[in-house]
Amino acid sequence: MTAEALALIVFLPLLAACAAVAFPGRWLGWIVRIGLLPLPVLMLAPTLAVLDQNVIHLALAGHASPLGIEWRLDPLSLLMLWLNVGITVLISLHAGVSFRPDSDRGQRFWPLWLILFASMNALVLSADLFNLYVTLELVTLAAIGLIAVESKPAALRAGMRYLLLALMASLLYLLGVGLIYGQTGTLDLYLIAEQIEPGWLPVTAMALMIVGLLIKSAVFPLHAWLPAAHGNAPGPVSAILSAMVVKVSIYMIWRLWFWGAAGWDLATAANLMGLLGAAAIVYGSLAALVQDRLKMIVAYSTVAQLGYLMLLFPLASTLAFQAASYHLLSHGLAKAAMFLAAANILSSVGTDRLQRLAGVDQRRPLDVFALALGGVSILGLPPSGGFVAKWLFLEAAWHQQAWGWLVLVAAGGLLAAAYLFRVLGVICLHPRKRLNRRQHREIPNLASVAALILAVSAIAAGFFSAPVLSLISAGLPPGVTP
Amino acid sequence: MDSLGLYVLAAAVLFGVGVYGLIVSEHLMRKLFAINIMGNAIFILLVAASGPVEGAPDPVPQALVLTGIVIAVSATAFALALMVRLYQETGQATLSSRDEGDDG
Amino acid sequence: MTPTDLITLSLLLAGCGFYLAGTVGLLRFPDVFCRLHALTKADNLGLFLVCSGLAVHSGDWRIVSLLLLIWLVGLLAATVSAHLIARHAHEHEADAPEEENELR
Amino acid sequence: MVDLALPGIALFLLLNLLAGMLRVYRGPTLADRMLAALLFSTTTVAVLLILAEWMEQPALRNVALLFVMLASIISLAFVGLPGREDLEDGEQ
Amino acid sequence: MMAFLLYWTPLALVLVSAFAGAVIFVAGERRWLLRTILNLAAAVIKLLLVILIGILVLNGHTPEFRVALVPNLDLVLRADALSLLFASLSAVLWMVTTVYAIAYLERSPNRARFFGFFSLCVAATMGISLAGNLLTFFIFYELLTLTTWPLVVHTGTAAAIRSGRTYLRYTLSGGVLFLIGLIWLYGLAGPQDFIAGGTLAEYGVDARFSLQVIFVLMTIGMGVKAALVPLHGWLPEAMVAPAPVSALLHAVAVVKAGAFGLVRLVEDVFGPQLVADLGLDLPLLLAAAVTILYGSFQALRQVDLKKRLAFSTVSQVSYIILGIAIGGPIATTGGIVHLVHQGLMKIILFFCAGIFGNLLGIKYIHQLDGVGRRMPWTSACFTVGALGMIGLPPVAGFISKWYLGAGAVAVDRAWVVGVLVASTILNASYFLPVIKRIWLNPPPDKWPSEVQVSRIEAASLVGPAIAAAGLALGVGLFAGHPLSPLNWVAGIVTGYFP
Amino acid sequence: MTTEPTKPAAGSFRTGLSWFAQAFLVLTLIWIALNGLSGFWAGLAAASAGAAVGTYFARGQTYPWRPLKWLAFIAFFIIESIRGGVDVAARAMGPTVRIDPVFESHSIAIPPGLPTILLTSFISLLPGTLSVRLREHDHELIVHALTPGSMASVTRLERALAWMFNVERADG
Amino acid sequence: MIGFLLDGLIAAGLVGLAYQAVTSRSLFRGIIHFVVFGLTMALAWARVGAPDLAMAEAAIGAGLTGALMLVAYRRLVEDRRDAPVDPGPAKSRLALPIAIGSGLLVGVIGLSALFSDVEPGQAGQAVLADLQQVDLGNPITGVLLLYRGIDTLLEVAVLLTAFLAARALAGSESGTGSPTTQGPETPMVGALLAVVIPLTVLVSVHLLRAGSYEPGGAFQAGAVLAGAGVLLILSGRIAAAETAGLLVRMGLLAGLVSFILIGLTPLLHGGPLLALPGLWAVYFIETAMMVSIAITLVLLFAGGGGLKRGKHG
Repeated sequence: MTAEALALIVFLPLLAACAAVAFPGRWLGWIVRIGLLPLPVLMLAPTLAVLDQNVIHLALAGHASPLGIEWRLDPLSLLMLWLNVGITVLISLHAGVSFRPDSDRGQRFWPLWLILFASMNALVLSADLFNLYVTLELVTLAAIGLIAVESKPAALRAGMRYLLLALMASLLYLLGVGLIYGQTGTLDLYLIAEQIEPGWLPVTAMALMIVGLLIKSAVFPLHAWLPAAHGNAPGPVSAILSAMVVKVSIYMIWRLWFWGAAGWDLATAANLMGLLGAAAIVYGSLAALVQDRLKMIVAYSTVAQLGYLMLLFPLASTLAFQAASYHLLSHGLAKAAMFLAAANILSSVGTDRLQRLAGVDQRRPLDVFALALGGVSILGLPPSGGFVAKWLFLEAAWHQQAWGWLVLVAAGGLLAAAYLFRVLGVICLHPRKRLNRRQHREIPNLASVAALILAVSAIAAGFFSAPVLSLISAGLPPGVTP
Repeated sequence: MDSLGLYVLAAAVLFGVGVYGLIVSEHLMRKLFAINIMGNAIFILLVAASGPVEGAPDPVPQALVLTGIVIAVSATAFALALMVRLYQETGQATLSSRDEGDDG
Repeated sequence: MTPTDLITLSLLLAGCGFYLAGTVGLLRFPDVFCRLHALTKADNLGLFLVCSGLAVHSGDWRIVSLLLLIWLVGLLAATVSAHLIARHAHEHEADAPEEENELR
Repeated sequence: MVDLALPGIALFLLLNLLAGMLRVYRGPTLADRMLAALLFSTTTVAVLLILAEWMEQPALRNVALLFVMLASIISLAFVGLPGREDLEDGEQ
Repeated sequence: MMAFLLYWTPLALVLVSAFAGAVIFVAGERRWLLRTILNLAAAVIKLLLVILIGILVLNGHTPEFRVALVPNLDLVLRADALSLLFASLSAVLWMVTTVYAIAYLERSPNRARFFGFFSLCVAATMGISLAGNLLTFFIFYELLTLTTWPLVVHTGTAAAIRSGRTYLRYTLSGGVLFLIGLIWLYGLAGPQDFIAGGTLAEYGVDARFSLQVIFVLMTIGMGVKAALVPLHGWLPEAMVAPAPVSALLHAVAVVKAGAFGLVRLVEDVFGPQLVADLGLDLPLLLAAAVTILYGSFQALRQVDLKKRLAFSTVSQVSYIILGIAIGGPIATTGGIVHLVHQGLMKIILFFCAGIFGNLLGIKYIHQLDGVGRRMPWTSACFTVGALGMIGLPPVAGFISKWYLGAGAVAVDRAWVVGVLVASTILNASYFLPVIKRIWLNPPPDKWPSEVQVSRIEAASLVGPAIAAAGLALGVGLFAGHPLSPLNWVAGIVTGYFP
Repeated sequence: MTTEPTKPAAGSFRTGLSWFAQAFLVLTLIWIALNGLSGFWAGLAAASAGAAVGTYFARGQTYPWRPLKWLAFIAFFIIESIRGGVDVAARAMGPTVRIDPVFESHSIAIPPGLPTILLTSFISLLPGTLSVRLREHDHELIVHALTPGSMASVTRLERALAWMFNVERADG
Repeated sequence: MIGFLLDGLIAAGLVGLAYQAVTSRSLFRGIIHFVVFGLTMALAWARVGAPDLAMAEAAIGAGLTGALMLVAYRRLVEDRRDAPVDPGPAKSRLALPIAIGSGLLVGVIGLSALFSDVEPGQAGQAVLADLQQVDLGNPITGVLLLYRGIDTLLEVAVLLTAFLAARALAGSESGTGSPTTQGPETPMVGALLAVVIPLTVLVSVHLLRAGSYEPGGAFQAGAVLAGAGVLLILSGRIAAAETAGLLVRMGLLAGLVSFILIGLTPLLHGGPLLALPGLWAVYFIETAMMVSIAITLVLLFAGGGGLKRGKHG
């Protein structure tokens, strides 16, 4: 059952993308539904299997590694898979409105969307370094295609910058892969750990791969491309970019770091990564504070929030793992909600310049509400998913007596509060300014509802963390201290 | 030093040239050249640095590089299309951004 | 050295000679049309001689026919290309003095 | 004997090619630069054929065949360019 | 049935107003009737629930709702005696405030937003009162910050936004310190529910320093909301909010939440004995004393009525902290009961100030001349509240002060009595002139900006004030009744000092 | 398998068919040359696909097969092109470049289609001449000559082509 | 020794060409150099002992890349505004040190990887050992289809994605310029096409078939076929269309879809995912992939959503 389900989880959207290319027009809506909606149901089989066996190996074509490529599903990848499926399906609700399948835009959008989805699923499952490269390229290309789908100059420019950097990043990664292969003669992520000792070549290879992935995941100071790309893309695209696309690279770094290089002494490097994360938190928040466009603020917020994920490296304990994974989840939900809400506001008002959004809460209360709820989770205020993550981070830091990280995590929320409340203040609190009615464009409620569902899930994540966290702690990497 | 070493050296220099070009070039097409050059350098390394298997060259890196070439071609073609489109929209084929803060 | 080898070698060397001549012409001739002369005629003859030399050397009829095919297609491609380039040059550059072009 | 001479000839051809590339620098017209590309394809074909013989890699003949078949593409693409050299745009 | 009630009633108490708030949001601005009905119904239901829980508690049950938030970390809502005290205070005061606010905001914009957050704010307050452990307390504490911010900035003027920013800066920073302390504490001792007398009481002295730091961190975190000097800066600025908000902020929600938190911290987490052992009681006592005196001095200097009341709050709330810092059952009783008494009295004062401001446009104290003749009922209420603040019997405030003083003497800290006396003198000197102006000075020819209101509206403005005044007098007069706050608190305090 | 590309002639089905057949035959031969007889069926498929694509996109007229004349022409052509190569090589390698380039106009005397095409392309391989462009509906050819006397070889080539295709030259 | 010199020359040529490509004075020269660089790479691959790669590089470098670049260049110069097309190199003081540093890094890495006692590639050994049981002579094709099939599948998806992304860019209003570069018609091009087009089709099938026992394979064959398509576009026989016809769409997707579907079938009877049920499947998928790769590349070149018969067709 599991093999079949996993195969469909990857290939059904891909086939749907093909069908969407083959039969544009009236059937597109149904094709998309068929490609997306069965996925949550299909996820059940792998979920049960993981709960039962913890780790599932699937040798593709019947050839186990090192000969062939394996898919490997463990709790962490299961979480990523669920996250991807859930968020994509929810954002698709929104995209179904903003990129109607029967429109020309929709026909350009949906195939890429489905491919992006399928490729992220494939990425999460893959256990092969080179296969990861291919999937990562697929993710990148599809993502950039989606960024540029409306061909606005800013989006084009952002997409171009992203593309160049992503290509460079892939090259670094590939160089690392080549070196690893040269050293070990295998490409399986979980086999290389047994094969190599941390000599300087393997370390360099690992470093190259990780730097490449850091570029792709826009970790400070390699973040330069992100705000423009995320801030100028169409709403659903920004949402998935921030919620998932940058995350999968970080996920890959985790894999390399904790599984591939298990048993290496990486303390210094880990602290460096943590420092990068800290810088990202501070810089991203400060930059968000001075932006004058809503989507740019949200985009810079992503830069900042990605920093938390980097704290896993210095902390590296069960708690930290739970924290980072949960942050992945709650930030994904919250940020998707915020981007969708921002996109609704943007398309309703015609601009997302902050000064001109005063009073938009009257016009689009649901969106503003979703924005605020998402913001609460981003702030890490209770009771939200973000709070759970923050709490776990703090606990992890406390247990390791890592006071610096502790203070950072605790204070990071304040920085986030600064820019989020600025946004809310401007939007809600200009009693005498009224929006120009002429510019107002109606958007279907479904678009707002999608944002709201995501935002509410981000909050609700604060209450239902127990199963997720116990799942995560069942799939810890070999090198992590309990 | 044998011929493979020579090619590895060439790959190193090519990589340097690619990096140099990437930094120095303003025009996007040149940046693409640079990236492709870097890519080729890495492909050479990939093939050259993996030892032979039973006398014959190891087929796996070659297969990987073949895949890599396809991906590079795809990305380049798309990047060119993107560049042309950007040029049509903005009259610039560079990334020297003038108006980054467009209304998204 | 067998007579076959002798023939092969002399054909190959002759081919090299024509290649050299083509290049020298390319460098020495004054304008693009004259250079095209050198290139098409000399290089194709060179290719022909090299192909024949290799054909003599290998002696396998399939290789020979493949070489013949390569030469023929090369010949066609070269003449057509030469024609196209010449026409392009004739159309566009008759009115533009070359020295100016260099600086522009 | 021949097998010893083959790489030498290939080397010679490549050197020859290198000399031909000078034309690309000298220009002066677009067409001149194209000539070098043309030269390149004919020479490389020969080199590949020789390498095929020398390295006993018959597949390289197929490569040579591809070269000659596809060489005309670039010429055709070139012909479509607006011709004037002032489209060369390096200097202001 | 019983088990069901015991499990779900605490949650219901919290969710009632949260639900009301959500519906108000969704219903939108124009559904006045629905909103009003919802507000009142939720308030009534909440009161009934509190009574229900009260009965349960009196019968010796402890309603408790518990759900695991993170593995090993529970969200606990439990109604013990102290919770019930605070919950009933909130429920009662919310009831009157709701009536008052509906009338007060009759003509202002964004009422849906206001009442939505108002309800959420009360939900958060309920959560605070029912919180069964520090984590739960923290969650609702932060939630309270979040839900009161829109109320503080409600008017949307530049001043409001500025004060909103100040408010956030203080409270969120406080929250961070609280959080760090909380993590530290949990790391040290694991998650534990509140237990009367202190969960840490049996904790050894080897972690003395850690415990001290934790205590300081948490005290700062809560002190921000409780407006302990020097963490009080946001409170006077927050006066730009509408009067019902000020009333709620000062009397029940924010400030009280801070004070309540400190009570929990001292009595239920550390335990009075441990606090004394760690040598933390004296600093806390000093902080409270300083706050009392400083607040009073500042109040004296204010000419703006609401600002004067605000600084009065700063000073009065610290009586609670003073009480628990002095230690010993008597003073503690005085402190905790002041939670109720100060709430009742302060809400009267803000109601009245709101009425003066809303109907007559009075903002400054000198404008109050002769208002007693124009608005005798309101003025009477104001007077009751003010006298109570001064500590004049038979108003409730007297009882608190009496217990505080007696308690201080009982534990050999007689100097505190000096503080109390000084504070009383100061209280008198900033309230008595006001009362004099109200009753004795001649009214002006024209009020700053007079508004004509319907009888119903006037009644629903003044009614709550009268009700609150009645309560304030009642708890003072009937302090001996077994169900009076005083006896209730005395019952609680016996748990702390076995 | 050569062509007159301006437009497919009328009655194109039959010409198409015959073009296809010829292309197919040639391609099959090439396949055999490449692969021998192994994979013959694949070769047939490939040849027919190639011929079909060619017929669809790049079809021209067909001419009757005259193998002997062609052989004779090929011999002529090879000799001429060797002469051409030697000639230009001599000029290039000589101590001084003995050229005096000039554009000449040549009015084509043989019919359009394959004869003209062969003429145009082979001119570039003859001694001293380079076809530059066709004009006047392919009736006038501009030739670049290295020396003014080079045009003689053009006339010779044209005559040979006329002989091979059995056509009269327009100018007699 | 001579071989070493030869390699040295090729290596030096690569470096020189690359340098020229990124720094030469005009963009056009850069393009030429880049194209030539690609061709030289083919030589290098031939020397390194990777004829498959040489073939791929030849098919791509000789035809497609150059044409793509030139056509893009043409669009830039045709659409030229006031701004210069190429603003020339930026002044950067850091560029050289960074470049040298990274070059050194890669050099040191590469050389030490080369001279370290390299583990013989386990995967490669396993492939060679396993291939004995299969009637597939070319190990690279084996790796691509039998052992690392998902890579290849996703690679085709990458190609498709690149096309879809480029098409999404094209927008509705800008699908104007088909890159037909043919000026006034000349019969010479027709002659060229008449020879080259049928031949490319034949050769691509040849390469495809050869792929199972000697260098060659779907990608090389597809690229050659794409070369034919590019020729047809350049000569105006085919033009870009707004939308793709059914046939083009089918061809576009054939490779991916057939790979996925055939890869899924083993699941029906409990087999492993992507296990190809026999050599016929390999051939079938390769053929479909060839068609798909060719059509995708042609569409990418044409810069439109589909193809139609051109005005010279």
